[in-house]
Amino acid sequence: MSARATVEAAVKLGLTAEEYAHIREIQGGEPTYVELAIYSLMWSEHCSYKHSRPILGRFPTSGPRVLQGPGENAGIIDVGDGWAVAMKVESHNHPSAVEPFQGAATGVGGIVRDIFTMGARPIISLDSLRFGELDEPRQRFLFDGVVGGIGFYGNCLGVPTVGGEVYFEPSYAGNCLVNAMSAGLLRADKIVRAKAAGIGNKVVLIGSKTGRDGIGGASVLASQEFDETLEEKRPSVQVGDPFTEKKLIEACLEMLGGDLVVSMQDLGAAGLTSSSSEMASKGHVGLDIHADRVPLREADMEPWEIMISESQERMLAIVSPARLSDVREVCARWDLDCTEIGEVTDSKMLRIFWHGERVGNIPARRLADEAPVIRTPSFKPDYISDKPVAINTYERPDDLGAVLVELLAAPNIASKRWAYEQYDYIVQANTVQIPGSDAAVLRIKDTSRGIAFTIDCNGRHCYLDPYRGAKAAVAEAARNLSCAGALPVAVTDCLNFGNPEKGDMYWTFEQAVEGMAEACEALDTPVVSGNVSFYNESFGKPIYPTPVVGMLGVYDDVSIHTDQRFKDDGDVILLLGPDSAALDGSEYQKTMFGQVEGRVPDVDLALEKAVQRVVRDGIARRLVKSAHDCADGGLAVGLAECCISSGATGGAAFADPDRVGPSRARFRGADVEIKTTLRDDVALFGEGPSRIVLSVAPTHLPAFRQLAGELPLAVLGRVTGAVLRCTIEENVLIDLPVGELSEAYESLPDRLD
Amino acid sequence: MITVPAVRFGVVVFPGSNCDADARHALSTFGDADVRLLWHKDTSVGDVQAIVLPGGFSYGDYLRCGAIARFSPIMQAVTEFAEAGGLVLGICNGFQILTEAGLLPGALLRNTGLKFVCRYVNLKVENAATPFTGACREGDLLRIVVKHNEGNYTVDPATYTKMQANRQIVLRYVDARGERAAGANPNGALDDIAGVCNEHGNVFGMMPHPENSVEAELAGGADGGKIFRSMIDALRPAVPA
Amino acid sequence: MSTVHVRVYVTPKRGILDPQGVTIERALPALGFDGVSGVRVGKFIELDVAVDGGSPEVVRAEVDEMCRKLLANPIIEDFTFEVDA
Amino acid sequence: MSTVHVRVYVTPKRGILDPQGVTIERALPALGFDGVSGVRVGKFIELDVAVDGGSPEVVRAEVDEMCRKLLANPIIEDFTFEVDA
Ligand SMILES: Nc1ncnc2c1ncn2[C@@H]1O[C@H](COP(=O)(O)OP(=O)(O)O)[C@@H](O)[C@H]1O
Ligand SMILES: [Mg+2]
Repeated sequence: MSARATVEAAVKLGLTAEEYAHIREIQGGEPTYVELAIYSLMWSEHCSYKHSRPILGRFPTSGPRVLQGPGENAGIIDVGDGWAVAMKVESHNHPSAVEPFQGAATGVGGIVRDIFTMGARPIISLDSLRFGELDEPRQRFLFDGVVGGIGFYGNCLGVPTVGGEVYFEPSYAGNCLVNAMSAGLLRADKIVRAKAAGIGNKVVLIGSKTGRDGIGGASVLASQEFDETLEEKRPSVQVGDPFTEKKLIEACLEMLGGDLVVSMQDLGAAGLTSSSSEMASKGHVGLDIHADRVPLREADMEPWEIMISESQERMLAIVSPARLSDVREVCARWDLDCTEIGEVTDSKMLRIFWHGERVGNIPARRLADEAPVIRTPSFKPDYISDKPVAINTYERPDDLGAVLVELLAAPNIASKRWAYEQYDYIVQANTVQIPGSDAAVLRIKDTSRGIAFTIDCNGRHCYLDPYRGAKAAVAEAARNLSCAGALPVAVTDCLNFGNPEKGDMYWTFEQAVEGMAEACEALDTPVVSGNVSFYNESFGKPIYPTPVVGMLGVYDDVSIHTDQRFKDDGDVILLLGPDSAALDGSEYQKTMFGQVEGRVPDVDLALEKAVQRVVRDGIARRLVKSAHDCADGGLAVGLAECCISSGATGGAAFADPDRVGPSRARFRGADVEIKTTLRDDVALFGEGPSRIVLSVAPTHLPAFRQLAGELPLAVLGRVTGAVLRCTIEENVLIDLPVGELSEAYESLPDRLD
Repeated sequence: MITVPAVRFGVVVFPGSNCDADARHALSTFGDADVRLLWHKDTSVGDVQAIVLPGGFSYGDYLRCGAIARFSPIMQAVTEFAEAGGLVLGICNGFQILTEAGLLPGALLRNTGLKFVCRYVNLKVENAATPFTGACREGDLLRIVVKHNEGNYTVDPATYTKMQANRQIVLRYVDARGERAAGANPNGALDDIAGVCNEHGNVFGMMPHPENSVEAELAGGADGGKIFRSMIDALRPAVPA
Repeated sequence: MSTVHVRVYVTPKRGILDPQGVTIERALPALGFDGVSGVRVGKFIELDVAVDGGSPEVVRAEVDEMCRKLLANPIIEDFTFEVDA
Repeated sequence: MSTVHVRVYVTPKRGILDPQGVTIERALPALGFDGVSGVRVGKFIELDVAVDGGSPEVVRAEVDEMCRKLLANPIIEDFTFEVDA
């Protein structure tokens, strides 16, 4: 250990001079290099949430179903019959920008570990992805690699990837977003928390060997001029090994199920450092770690490297001495390394040893939970407008049918089948609704219950107004679940923003959190877990503020669900929700006019809640045969999607248009007439919240009307034929075979060659 | 009342198998089947009457799919079981293991699209006279999900000729009308082959996943149940009239 | 105990379709590489084998068996290998 | 038009995890192969490049670029190649 832990060294590690002074004060003098490296990681933005912690306090986090709120590896929600769901979303943006396949793969690996660490069996993954525009080869390379990596990892694990979203906007060109969400099922009385306990208990490291993977991934150690062997010490890209993770899932769940371990924690960002200090801090105990006992992939690693390595597929367990041999036995059966590397002490200190010599000694609580807090003085960016764009700024295109075809083919709206067909969405035999409708639906085996998931955010709306956009993201996620018949109950979020040290950026962050918080309060969907990813900028240009919302919904009886497909000729098509839609921030504005400007509409949360309740009640009473959220592309795109996805063979089970054979003949068309006060193109393609397209059998119309009560409800027309026809004031604006619409909608692969 | 004992199935668990639980669950939906799991390190299959090698990524599919798994101790026992005429069903990775082990002819190459493919396929039952398809009629269509990276079946011409003569091509990918068609084959497999059996007809491998297709209320539908039904029927002693 | 370094080359058998090779060959012209043909993608496996006083022939025989049994699938692949002196 | 035969060797970068190598190495003793260590799995790619009168240097430069752009992933892999005389 040649290097001195001076203030210069600290700054190179990404700490500020004040933080260094604070560290000196805690340590009572100059820290050792190991200590400094540990502080630099734990007090990095990524690990300490120093810019976001005070703001995140705004979220509602409790409720009757919340068994575990934020602060653990995943949030946990009671879903009935003694079952609970653990859920979490996390970003892996920067690793994916460097190496898309491995970056995305290890992102899935990390989030899945967060789930089974809690004692839950991972049962679903979702992915929320953002890239630049597809006409750039680099963006196609990233998209291809990221989707490949997600599939590679999740498919091998046998965790189905059943939902997600993909957007393409220039603002993500230099900084793609790869957010991975996962959820798991566990018994409500079997929650495992990452809390070390039991003085004298052993600290056991399970899984892969430790290499120099991603050292300093969370800080700037990579640029540290350490000594002449810098080249060899450069951090390595993390490579995912899903096979080892699959064995870890089985072995860890076996150990947790058999009460062989006291507690468990995965090694994520900052590796052994964060896992051990957090476990010690939560348990109000100390941990002694013998870094020299850690099995290494590269023999010449130094203690500080070992402590902060981010090698994948590793778990830390606290085991009582009496259970040690049982734990070893399980690991041996699964061919996993299992090494006792330390012990629980009453010192409340994280102590690091290297061949018997103490090389680090840090108060665990101060390290893990008392990182400095920073609040950047914020101000509203200039570009934000509080006026909608005057409608006559944009000339109405002549052929609105052609507009519909163009919008359906726009990468943001087009079917993402190319992506989700690379994912095993059916393994584990729980999938009720595959990708291609509003929400992923799973059953819970041996019960009548079910759960639904979605992940949503419209970054363009959040750019134009982060408060309204974030609020709308929560509302849309809930609407997607309600359209499937599920009751929305909880949120996990991934807040992707630019540099938090900039006041205008910080303002967008504050606004977004406020919008999300209000919506979560109104819709009774507490935030139970989440992740913040800052510094998403390239060449000084930030991404759109992108607060991604992952949401869980529940069913008492999962057989009562529906999807977006029009089912039978003669069914009545309804629009539930207001006749208000805006051009500002819409896909129509961007695709047809090349603009992203104006003022996006605000969600009326009371109305939103009422609309969703009516749809759920209608589904529960089996009045509603199909329901679809009107989001990107507006009413016309929503109607087209209901028609296109009807081209399935078989029953509800086969919500999958068969591209082979004559089944296209089974497409359901629609004949609708829209009564509106808006300009006709805005009525068709404008976007606004709280609007749902649904279909009911004619005999059920009166009952549904009654259910809707005072809410705005328009009869649009009928399911009929194989053509989508839309009329406004006797002008037939769209009159196109569904087959043709489907072709446009399925055209994403053509852009990828 | 005469009760017929349930048919005893063994589902092998290799490290990296991920459809073992699904296969067990699928069989458990049949009232006349019993299931137990067989561990890859076991050296005996016990008294089971049929064996399922499940889908997944045994040993991560590293090196080649099925290449390492086929050396597992259990595979020696499975081979003896098969040679004695026992029914062995290999699904996806299980199919790959059976070809690697030489219990089925041919090999499974990378999909021509070079991508993992998860989608519904239509399968035509080309031979209903096997213990795995007895509950079907010839020409029946089964709609089941495939999900794999290496399902591109290949075999040398001489062997293929013999296989055809011997009716070892059991399932083919077809379109919704039951016709062979471009686009119906998800992986580039030779002559649209989706499933083959050995010469004696007691070892069968298929790429699609019948174990994810036994419950009509799930997305996978129930067509795959016919494969298990066939096996159970083939093994159950005839119920006295 | 001393080891020798072994390099194993596994290649797709002549006549067997090589989807990866085909795809690479098709992708090359778009990247500005013309005139490339016969692309075949195989595996390159390196390992160290303990010699334990065994003769070079013994080591070669052992590696040969490993290739036959495990590293290559004779139905679709050929192999060659080199053992360092 | 004459062609030269090229052999490209792609290997996992030093220090980068090679899950295939690790797994094969772990499995070998159970398969009856003892004393094998340092297993690394890479790619072996063969191709023919039209020379068109270009000098060997030109061909080498072209292959080098091809490796960088398509055949290897320089972030996690190293490569070398041989061009037949
Ligand atoms: N990356 C992806 N992975 C898996 N499924 C996806 C992905 N992107 C989109 N999907 C699926 O495609 C369907 C449509 O996506 P999207 O238009 O974003 O839905 P919505 O507008 O209803 O939120 C959904 O079922 C969604 O889960
Ligand atoms: Mg959408």
